[in-house]
Amino acid sequence: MDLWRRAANPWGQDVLIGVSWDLMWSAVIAAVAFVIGHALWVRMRKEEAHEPPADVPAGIPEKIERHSFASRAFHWVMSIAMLVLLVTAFVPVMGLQFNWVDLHWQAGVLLILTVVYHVIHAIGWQDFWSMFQLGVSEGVATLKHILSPEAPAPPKAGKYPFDHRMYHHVIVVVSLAAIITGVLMMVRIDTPLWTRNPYLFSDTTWGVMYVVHGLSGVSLILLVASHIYFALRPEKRWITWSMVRGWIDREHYLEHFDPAKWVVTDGGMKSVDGTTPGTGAVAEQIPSAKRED
Amino acid sequence: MAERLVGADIAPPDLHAKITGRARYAEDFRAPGMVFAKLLLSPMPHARVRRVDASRALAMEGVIDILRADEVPSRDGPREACLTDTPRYEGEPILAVAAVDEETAAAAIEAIEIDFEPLPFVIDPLESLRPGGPNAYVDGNQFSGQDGWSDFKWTNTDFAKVDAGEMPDPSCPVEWTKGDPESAFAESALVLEETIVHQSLTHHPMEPRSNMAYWEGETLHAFVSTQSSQQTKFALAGALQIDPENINLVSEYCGGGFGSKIAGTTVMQIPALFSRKINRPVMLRITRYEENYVGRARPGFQTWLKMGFLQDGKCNAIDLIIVQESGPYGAGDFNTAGMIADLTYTPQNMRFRGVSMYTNTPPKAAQRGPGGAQIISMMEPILEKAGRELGVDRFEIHRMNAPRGDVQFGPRNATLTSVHAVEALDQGREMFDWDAKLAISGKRNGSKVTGVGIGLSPYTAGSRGRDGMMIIRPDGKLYVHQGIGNLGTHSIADTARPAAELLGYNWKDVEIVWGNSARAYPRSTVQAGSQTTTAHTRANHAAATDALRKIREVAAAALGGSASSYSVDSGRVSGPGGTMTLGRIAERAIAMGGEYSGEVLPDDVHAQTVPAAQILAGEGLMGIARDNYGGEGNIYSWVAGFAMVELDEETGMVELKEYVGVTDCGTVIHPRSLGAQVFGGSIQGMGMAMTQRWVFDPQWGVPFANRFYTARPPGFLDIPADLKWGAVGIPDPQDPVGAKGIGEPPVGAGAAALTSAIADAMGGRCVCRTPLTPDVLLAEIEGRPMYGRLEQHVG
Amino acid sequence: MAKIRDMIPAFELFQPTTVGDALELLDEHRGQAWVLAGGLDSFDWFKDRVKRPSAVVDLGGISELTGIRDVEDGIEIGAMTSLTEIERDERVRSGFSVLADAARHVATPQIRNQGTLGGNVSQDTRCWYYRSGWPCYRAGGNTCYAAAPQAMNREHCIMGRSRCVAVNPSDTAPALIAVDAKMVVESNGGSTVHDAEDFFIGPAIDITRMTVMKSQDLLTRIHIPARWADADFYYEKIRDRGSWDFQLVSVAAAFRKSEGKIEEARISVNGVAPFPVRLDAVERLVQGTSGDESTASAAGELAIQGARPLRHNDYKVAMMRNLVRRAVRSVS
Amino acid sequence: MDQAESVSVLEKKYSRRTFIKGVIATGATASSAGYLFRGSPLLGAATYQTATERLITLNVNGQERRVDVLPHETLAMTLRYKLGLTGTKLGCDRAECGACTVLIDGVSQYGCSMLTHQVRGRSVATIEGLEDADTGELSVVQKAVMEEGGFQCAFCAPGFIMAMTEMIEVNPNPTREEARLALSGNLCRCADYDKILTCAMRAAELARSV
Repeated sequence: MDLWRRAANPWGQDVLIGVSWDLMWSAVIAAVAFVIGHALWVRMRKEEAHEPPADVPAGIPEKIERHSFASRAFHWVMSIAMLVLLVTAFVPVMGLQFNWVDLHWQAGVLLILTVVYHVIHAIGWQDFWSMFQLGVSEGVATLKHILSPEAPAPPKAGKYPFDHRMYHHVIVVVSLAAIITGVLMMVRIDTPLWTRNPYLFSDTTWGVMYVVHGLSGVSLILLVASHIYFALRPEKRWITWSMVRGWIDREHYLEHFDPAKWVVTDGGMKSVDGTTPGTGAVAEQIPSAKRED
Repeated sequence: MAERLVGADIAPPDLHAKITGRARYAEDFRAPGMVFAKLLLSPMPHARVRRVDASRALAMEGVIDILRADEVPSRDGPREACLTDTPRYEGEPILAVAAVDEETAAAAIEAIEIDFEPLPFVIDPLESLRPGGPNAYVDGNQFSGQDGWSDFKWTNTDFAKVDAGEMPDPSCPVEWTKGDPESAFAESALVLEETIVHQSLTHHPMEPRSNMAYWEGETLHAFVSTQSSQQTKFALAGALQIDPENINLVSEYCGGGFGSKIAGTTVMQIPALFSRKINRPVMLRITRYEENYVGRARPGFQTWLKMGFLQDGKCNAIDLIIVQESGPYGAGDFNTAGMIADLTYTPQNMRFRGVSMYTNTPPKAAQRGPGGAQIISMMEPILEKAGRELGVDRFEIHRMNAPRGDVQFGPRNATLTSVHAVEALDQGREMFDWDAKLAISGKRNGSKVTGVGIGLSPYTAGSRGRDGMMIIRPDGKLYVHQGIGNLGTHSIADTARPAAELLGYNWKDVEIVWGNSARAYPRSTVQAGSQTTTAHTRANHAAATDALRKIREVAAAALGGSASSYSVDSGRVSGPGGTMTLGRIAERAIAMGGEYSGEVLPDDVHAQTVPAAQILAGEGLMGIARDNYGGEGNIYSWVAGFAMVELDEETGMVELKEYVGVTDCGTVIHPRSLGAQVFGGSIQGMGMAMTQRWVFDPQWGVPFANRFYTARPPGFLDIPADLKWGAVGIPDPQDPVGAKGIGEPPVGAGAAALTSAIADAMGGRCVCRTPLTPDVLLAEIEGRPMYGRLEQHVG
Repeated sequence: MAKIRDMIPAFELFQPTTVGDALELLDEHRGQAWVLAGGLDSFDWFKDRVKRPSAVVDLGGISELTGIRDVEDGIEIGAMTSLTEIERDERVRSGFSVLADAARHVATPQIRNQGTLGGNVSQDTRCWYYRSGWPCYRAGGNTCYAAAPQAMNREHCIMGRSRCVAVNPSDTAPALIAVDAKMVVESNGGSTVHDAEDFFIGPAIDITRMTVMKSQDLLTRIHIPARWADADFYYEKIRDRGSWDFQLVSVAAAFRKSEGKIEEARISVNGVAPFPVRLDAVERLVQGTSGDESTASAAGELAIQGARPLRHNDYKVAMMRNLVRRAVRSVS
Repeated sequence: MDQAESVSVLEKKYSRRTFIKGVIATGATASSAGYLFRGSPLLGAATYQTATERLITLNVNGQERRVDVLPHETLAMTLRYKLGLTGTKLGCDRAECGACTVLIDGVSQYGCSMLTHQVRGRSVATIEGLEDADTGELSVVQKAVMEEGGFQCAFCAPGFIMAMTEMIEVNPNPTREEARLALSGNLCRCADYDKILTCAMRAAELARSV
């Protein structure tokens, strides 16, 4: 299997022109394998007993807001952009041909806008650091638990558990790589934004850029597939729903989160029946939420 | 009475072979054990070979060997070698591989690992003139034998003007001034200033420069495509540094050269060297794609022209700047262009500045009417524009500015042996019916507009000959040994006609011997610059005169009486003592020996003629002489071209409706062939003006018009079904025969008649760029020109 | 690897005598087989050693692919029918002269003798960057050299581009669109009929192909419905030289008239986009008119709406406008 | 599918199929023998027994010539390098000049742009075949060219003469314009078009008077 696609440039020099499409197929296969593997693994793993919390601390509302409307909107717009990008990038290579280029760069522009929005929003309005906690011990414990069910369950998480945080970081790195290279690559196609100039960089530089873009794209196949998979898993659906409805219920909150790390106050969250939505996510209100490390 | 040979239509003796497929061009020869060479061409316009690994290629079955640049002769400076490790244009041959068949050789080329270091390159000469601009060579962009390389640039001030669309005032390596142009312009009633671009274009003869060679001991047998035979043998010997007498050069036919194969080709060294290395015959079949590179091209010009006119239309001053795109190995067109401008418009006051710029494009060489064709096609429409603006009839403005017999031109006031440009114009006016045509100029028919124009084009058309050599054998036939080449002009036969006529021969008793150096050639001129007709009719005439003297002396010795009282006719010599066949005379000459049979040669024949004469000595009565006719002044021919076109304003398409070409080329030896030369040259000029192009991608320095369908030489449907030609027919007074050459001047005439006629159809607007393809014209009509005024290599 | 542009690399040659065999071969050598019709496009690629198929399927021996037949609704032309035959065929000349005209404008007599209708419409673009073997989008690379700011693109497209700016070189393609031809494409899986205008695809759909056909497909017949027989036709091709050259811009049009008015029109232009363009909007515009000068002018202007020239092909906008204008004008 | 099975399936398929399989050509002999091949009835070829039927019979200028031809070999190459018929010229090898024009069943085509295997069973006429084989008498076209002193360098002449030979058959009474169209697939760089056209007209005239 080739990792790269190479070609002789007009001067006969050997240059990189992108990643091998074999990698795309590998990613697809890996994604499928992971999904199947994980599903089997979960099946084989013995059921973990989740004891319902013995008592409900005072002041915890019944519905706890996890994602503000702004966050949800961001997430879904971004996911649409991402899916469009992936579909327009890879489906034609797989053989189903359609006019993908315009859609691809337009979705790319949308993705960039959502990312910019997200960054500003996260810095200005969200608890930026709640996502950027390192949480080494939490990570070690999580890993141990995954590897062996015998190992004690990791300590309950703050608003963003370790695996979520890690996924976010990977996605940040990969998406930024795709975005930066993608923006530069737009210089080579026709858009209303500027005159194309394929000679902005040398062949070699362009080649590296194409490879980085391709690798990020291929990685995104894996990342997005696994993300969707987890979102659809029955035991995770409560959290998936939170990305739709915005809130989680108290039971899941208490079961999965450490109220000390994700502090929820009774902000008068009533219920879904039309009353004021909660101000549950303390982290969103208190920028200086306690950091674990 | 023997037939008249001068002025008759006689098919050349090689025509039968040509039309039955028997004629053998270089690629038609075979030799036992012959192998095939293929070339690896440079992919970059300027580079250095860093590493070559041919091991995989050499290991292939059927691959014999590789020939590298260090095994071929090379010289310092901007000089071409047949293979190089420092390619100066995309497509320059780097190495050759020989294999048992072409397919294996091609596969072997692909199997070679080769690594190049790209170097800065320049395609547009103006870029190299800009301060800080790239050069075609690592060491500079100008070269002189004494001082070596230098870096020649114009100043920022010059370029400020260039970029502002004004005529700059640059210094140039070549500059000359006649009269006082500055004051003359002040007196001009009209001063026209134009920027004109003439494209470079490849020669593309039908036969690519394929060739084959093998060695037999010390003797090289070379089968080449060349315009000139005798001179090529010496050129090849010089290049290979071997004794010329060790070369058997076979060049029976040449499928066109047009200046690109004057003394053979550079690539003819490759089979010669390769076959010596591997000791097998080597065939190098040059493809059309390769021909685009290793064939030659006409240099392009970027020109600023200022022309002053008096009220009556007389051109009184010219200021001309030419930047020439010269490729990596130079060309001299621009110098000639300056001379021709002065000759054609006789301004009396002229300044010429020119610079030849090395560029990383395929090599340039003389192409039919070099320099002259370009400048004429560029300037004639400007002359007509002046006529239009001054209200002077366009025919009259050509006529009044054309030179008369006393013309002096160029920086050294060169003179001509004869000039009848005015007569050519007058005759053309009548044949074309200029006055009637002028009446329909500008007439519309739907979207089509009629335009008429004239191009008057001079060019050198002769030189003094070298040696002539012929022998009358006991069979009574006259064998004319021609050292000139057989490049398709029929001069191989026609230059023997005045000689044969002088000796009273009927054409059936004349044998032309040519095409193989073993058959003995005398020293001859190169076939270039339309020299042959003049030079070689003279040389042959001199040899025939020598033969005639000897015939008479032999006859007088045999029959009695004075030699001068004998005359020749139809293969017999007759006089007071009776009559004898020339066959008998030949026998007697052999018996007499000495100078009669060529055992003793005249002192003044060239050393290169001697060995050839020795081959024939003793085989008959030899006529051999050097051309000592002398003469003063340059020999020039003229063609006046008249064209009528129809321009479709909705598509930019131009249809050539009528064309008349009338020449002043002295005595007409072969009318039909002369007509063919007038038309052929004119049509090549039309191709230059209308279709042929030379396009490079500026980023990569790579040409794209590298095949026929992209380079677009004119085809059957690009010319009218009817053309007319005429000849003034006034013999050149300084010449025993009076014939002048014709190859070069029609090119400028055909091109200029078209550029002028198109400008006329455009209402007098000169696009000042060639080729005038539909896109260029339509864009101009729409007022949205696509190319910059000075942009070169586009289209 | 050093490059050389001469000598055809070895391939396996198959010369089937039936369409079924040809299809089976194409299926078997999927992606590796090259269909050889007249060969005038193919040999170029082969000799340049740019395209190097391992197997070549020569259709020359399949008699069922040649000839012009009368069918119930119009005529049917075998894909391997030579352009000369089309140019000379009485049915084509009288009923669909636009196609005969187009065929007559192809290259040269020899090429028309050898070239086929199927080959003519299936040929690859002549973009010289692509034909030079440069790794452009169309060749599977990641750039278009022809649309670079300084590129030489006089002969490239002014519309319909999508990364690639090449044009379709076929002379007969616009004529087939004008007569509403149906292209019958067969593969081992069965046959599909495409309207001529859908047969040609642009780089937006697949940058490596000019037509809907994939490697295992074969264009077998071209059906020309009787509906457009004896319409008023117009064909014009602008090229640099009178022979050999591909079009700069060409136009083919069919008009059905009644009482001096255009009832229905089909107009197609080639040389302006990576595919022959059908001008639906112009067709609607001229409907009901007499093809008078003002309609013709409006038609010309409408045709070039949205045209976006490259650096060196601005002239094509005017050329297209004028050719469409002339086509419409020809009616009156 | 195991190896033996796939081979037998292949053999069945190939034996019922009517095509001629060429050879893998590398200069050396390569064979995938064992299949049975039948010639195309259209091509009039005989039944081929092996896959490597490189040795074929060509009808050139009325003679049957046995010649070893690679599958990817062009007719011009076979004529020039295998049959010694060097009258057919290679001016461009890309169907852009016409110097290689030959007549295939009387129809002018570019010899450089067809495979030799494509003309099996068809008659190939080249410049060398125009003279009367017995008397050496020139064809009418050749006579016309002799009379009119046609061509300059004449590298294009064989191609033009073949095109003229076809022309006088197809259109025995052409106008100059028609003749020009008929010869428009041949390039002459000497641009001797006017004289060539005169030759063509004279050829038609001679042909009519025969």
